[in-house]
Amino acid sequence: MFKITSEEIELGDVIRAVEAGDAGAIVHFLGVVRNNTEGREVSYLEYEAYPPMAEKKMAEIAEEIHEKWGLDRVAMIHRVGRLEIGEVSVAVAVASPHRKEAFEACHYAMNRLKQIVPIWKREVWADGEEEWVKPDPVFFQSKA
Amino acid sequence: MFKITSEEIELGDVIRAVEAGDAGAIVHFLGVVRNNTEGREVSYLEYEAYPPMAEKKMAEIAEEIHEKWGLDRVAMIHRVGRLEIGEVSVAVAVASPHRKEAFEACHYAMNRLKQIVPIWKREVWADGEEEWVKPDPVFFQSKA
Amino acid sequence: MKVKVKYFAVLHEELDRDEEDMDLPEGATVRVILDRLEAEWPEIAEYYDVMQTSVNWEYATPDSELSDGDEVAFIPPVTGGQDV
Amino acid sequence: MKVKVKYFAVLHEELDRDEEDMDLPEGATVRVILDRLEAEWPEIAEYYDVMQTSVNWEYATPDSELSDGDEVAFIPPVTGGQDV
Repeated sequence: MFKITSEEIELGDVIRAVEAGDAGAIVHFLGVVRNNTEGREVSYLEYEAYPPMAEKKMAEIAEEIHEKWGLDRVAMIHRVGRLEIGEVSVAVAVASPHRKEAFEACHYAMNRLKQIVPIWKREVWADGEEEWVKPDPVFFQSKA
Repeated sequence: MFKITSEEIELGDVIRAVEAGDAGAIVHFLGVVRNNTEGREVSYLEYEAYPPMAEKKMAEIAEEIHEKWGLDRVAMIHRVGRLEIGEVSVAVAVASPHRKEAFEACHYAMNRLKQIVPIWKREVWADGEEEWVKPDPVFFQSKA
Repeated sequence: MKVKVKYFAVLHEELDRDEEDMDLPEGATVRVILDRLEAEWPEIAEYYDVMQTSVNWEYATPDSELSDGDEVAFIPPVTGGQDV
Repeated sequence: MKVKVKYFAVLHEELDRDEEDMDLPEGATVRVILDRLEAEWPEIAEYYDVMQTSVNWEYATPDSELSDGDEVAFIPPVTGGQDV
């Protein structure tokens, strides 16, 4: 399952998508809206995505995981729209017969998701200001 | 929360215990009863624990995590008794402001849990045989 | 030929639209679109170093040649890798 | 003095009890208990290399000296590190 959604993410969403009889280990990552960014109080966040490309890139990350660890059970979901403090913005689950690979692959999935999946976050601070978050250096690329 | 339980482990159990306003990342591990061990079909598992010592050792692992990563939000729960295929035997969650530390600390918690927390697993195979699982080499220690 | 162009995040905001259809000469590259946008909103040039381009949901470059019916997107920096 | 002794997993099964109170001479070590168990069930010696001992919920050794009221446990190999 590779999904952009405007609905609330439930804890079981990605878990259910990766469960299987031979999966003894499931590593599940949840990104939660924090109450601050580098000490500045956050009021809420807004996420925007390019859904078809985002879901395609999520599926590509799963292919990378298949090539690196031989694992086939990967699920990713990212929410868009307005999210309040404490709400889940992203959930990733990887199931594996053994835990080491599940931890490595889930961490890899999150890193790649931040790098190549087109999703944007706007922070709205408690003082009323707002801005799109700063770039990941990986994205620096010249037009020329 | 550090707990040995005979009740079913719910997905939210350890997550709720680590949620906090400044925790942007939660890594959640689930150990699930597999349908086979090295290819041999499993019928069900039985877990036995030494609860007071197990809970004390879990708390010590959390202290180790505090020392290594400065993280305070760690929860662990392990179920005992008869578990069917697909049921959750163990759940660990670690929350952190950033994901890297949460992945590392949760993986560490699981490795340490397998090493020092007194919990035993008996495999009952589909062919009717049963046995206590083999030792982790870390435990080899002479009486003399 | 006609292509669909999509704008996200800061571009969506500054250009005040999230997508549009654009008529382009045959053989046009992504750069032709960027030049038009720069004529409308010169500050877009400040984003060139941190902005990605996609054609039909795949990362591309300003030199990528376009075909009729393509979907082009300009992708300003994605959520920072540091947080969460 | 009196100590409580607890048995788990294969020991629980082979000794057919999960705990018992044991009277020991003052200054006795864990080894005194192991010797008594070995007299009852000689095969326990095969587990010495893979078995841990605890006193009052803390890992100990056969040489650990015991006090009245201590809780001693014999901890056969814990769930393998490989699976899950």
